[in-house]
Amino acid sequence: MEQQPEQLVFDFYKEQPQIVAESRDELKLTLGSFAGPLDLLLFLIRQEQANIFEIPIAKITDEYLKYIRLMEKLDISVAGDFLVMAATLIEIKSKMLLPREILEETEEEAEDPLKDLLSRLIEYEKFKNAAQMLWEKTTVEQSIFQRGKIETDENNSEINASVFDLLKVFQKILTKQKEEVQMEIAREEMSLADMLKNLKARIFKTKELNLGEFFESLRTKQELVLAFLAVLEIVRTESVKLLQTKTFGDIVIRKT
Amino acid sequence: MEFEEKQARSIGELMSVVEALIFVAEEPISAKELANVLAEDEELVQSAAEELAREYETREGGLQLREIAGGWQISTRTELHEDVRKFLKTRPNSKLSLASLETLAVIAYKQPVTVPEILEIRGTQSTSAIKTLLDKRLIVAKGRKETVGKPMLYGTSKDFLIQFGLKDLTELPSFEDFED
Amino acid sequence: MEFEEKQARSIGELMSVVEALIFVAEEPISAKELANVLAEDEELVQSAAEELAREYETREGGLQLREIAGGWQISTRTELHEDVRKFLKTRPNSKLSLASLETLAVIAYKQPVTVPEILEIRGTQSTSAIKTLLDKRLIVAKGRKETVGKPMLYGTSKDFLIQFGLKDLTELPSFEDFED
Repeated sequence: MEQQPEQLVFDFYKEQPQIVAESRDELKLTLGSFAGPLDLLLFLIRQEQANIFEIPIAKITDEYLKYIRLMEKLDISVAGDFLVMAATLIEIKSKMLLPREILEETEEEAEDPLKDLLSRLIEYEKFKNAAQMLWEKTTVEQSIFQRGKIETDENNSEINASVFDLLKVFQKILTKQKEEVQMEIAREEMSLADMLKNLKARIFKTKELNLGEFFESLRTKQELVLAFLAVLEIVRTESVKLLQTKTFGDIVIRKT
Repeated sequence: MEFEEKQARSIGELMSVVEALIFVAEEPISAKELANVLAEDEELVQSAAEELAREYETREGGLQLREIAGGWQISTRTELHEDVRKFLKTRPNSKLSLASLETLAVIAYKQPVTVPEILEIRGTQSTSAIKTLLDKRLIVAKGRKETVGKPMLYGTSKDFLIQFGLKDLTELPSFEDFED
Repeated sequence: MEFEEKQARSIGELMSVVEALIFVAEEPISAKELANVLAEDEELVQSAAEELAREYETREGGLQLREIAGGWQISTRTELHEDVRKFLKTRPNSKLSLASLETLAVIAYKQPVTVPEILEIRGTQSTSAIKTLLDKRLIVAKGRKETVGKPMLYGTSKDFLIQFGLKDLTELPSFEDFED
């Protein structure tokens, strides 16, 4: 349920999940999107108009399981979290059925899962109310508009990127690269003759070629090796000179 | 900052130049930043902005001047949203899903907080909601927690304050008020 | 345009909404366009805008409302240009292009890395992007790699950490942070 796409228009009140029986013959329900198992549980409790501290746990558990089964039947994938909650509810319910004495004997110091669940529900409901408050605030803010762009806006903004933009951009590059590598594998590999032809064409076109730049433009190790061999070959066979104007400076290949 | 000869501005002149700079700034701008540029006293600038805001209020024109996300900003008045929206051809759109709003509420009140902690409170995975909130720049990473797995800590951003119309985080209603 | 029931706006209301629309418009907006959106009479809108301009004039605030290139526009008052220009100079001017952002991402996640390696990953030349990043001090040279041509190695700088709000590089988010 978590994976549902964001709704474009969303009304906090109108879009509250609803479970409605629609036809008599067939049990057909429409399910709103519950934000999670606690949300569903809270909904069921509120539907019973029960006080959170006096939950009719057996009934609520049955209802909860009914909806889970229904979701499965309707082929709505039930997230694991919903099933975990179902297990918790069943556990609590079965414990409540045991005679009190046995419970007290065996679990005197143990945690009370019901108490745990209740305090989580109470805490969760507060956040749900906070979410509603945020929704109201953003609704008001959406009625307020900023000025249109003015001339001076250009060239006047801070670095408008976060580390997550970096991550996102990097992820995209990697995906693109993977696709390209696959395409490249399909492509025929370059031969020494091709590389020699390529190198000659570039030297004769510009009379001079910066070797560093030439090597940088190559994409694979294989090409780099071929290029190196091609340079040796061309220096041996053609009228070209290798020049380096200063120590560790760029090496330039020049037609003489 | 370099030393600068202070031209004595009258309060009216100060209000004018403050209004101009708030208009030009692309984001809410604080009295401190304004005071720096104008080589004026910060408190004086703040009271000029406040006086200006009152003037906007009294005028009842199409605009309002508000303090938001720690700075001053001019915007249109809420009541005019229908006409403005019609003109801009925008809809009240891309609101957050229930899951995202809940996650945002947890982050706003528990920050800095980790994904496992959010899971514990919401009882469900919040990964896609967190991605959405990061995409919308409503939350930011606030380092890593020194526990097993060093999970990322999240908190709300300046954009959060802007989009929810808050001057700062203390303007959020107290969490205890949400008890039914 | 669709037919619309005309709500009778008072001249004051008309002035307000006209002000709001001029404010949000990206370019000078004509009385005709305004009248269209508001389903009001063009001449009435024009006189509302003129009245508003007079109001701005009398107010002597930081802004002016002018008819320019056949449309109405709000801008800062000419007399305040000196302060406005000074203010704009204090604003950082460092928006990154997508190319620079991509290059920075590769360097951040693959550092130390050479130009040919960045080329290999991005599939395009990054020379000018690298220059930009060096200019903005977001990256620094980290020696040379012991391979053909001894290419320069690049990594992110201390300024990078500050600008992106990171304590150290381990705080960079990883893909695992987003895996369910």
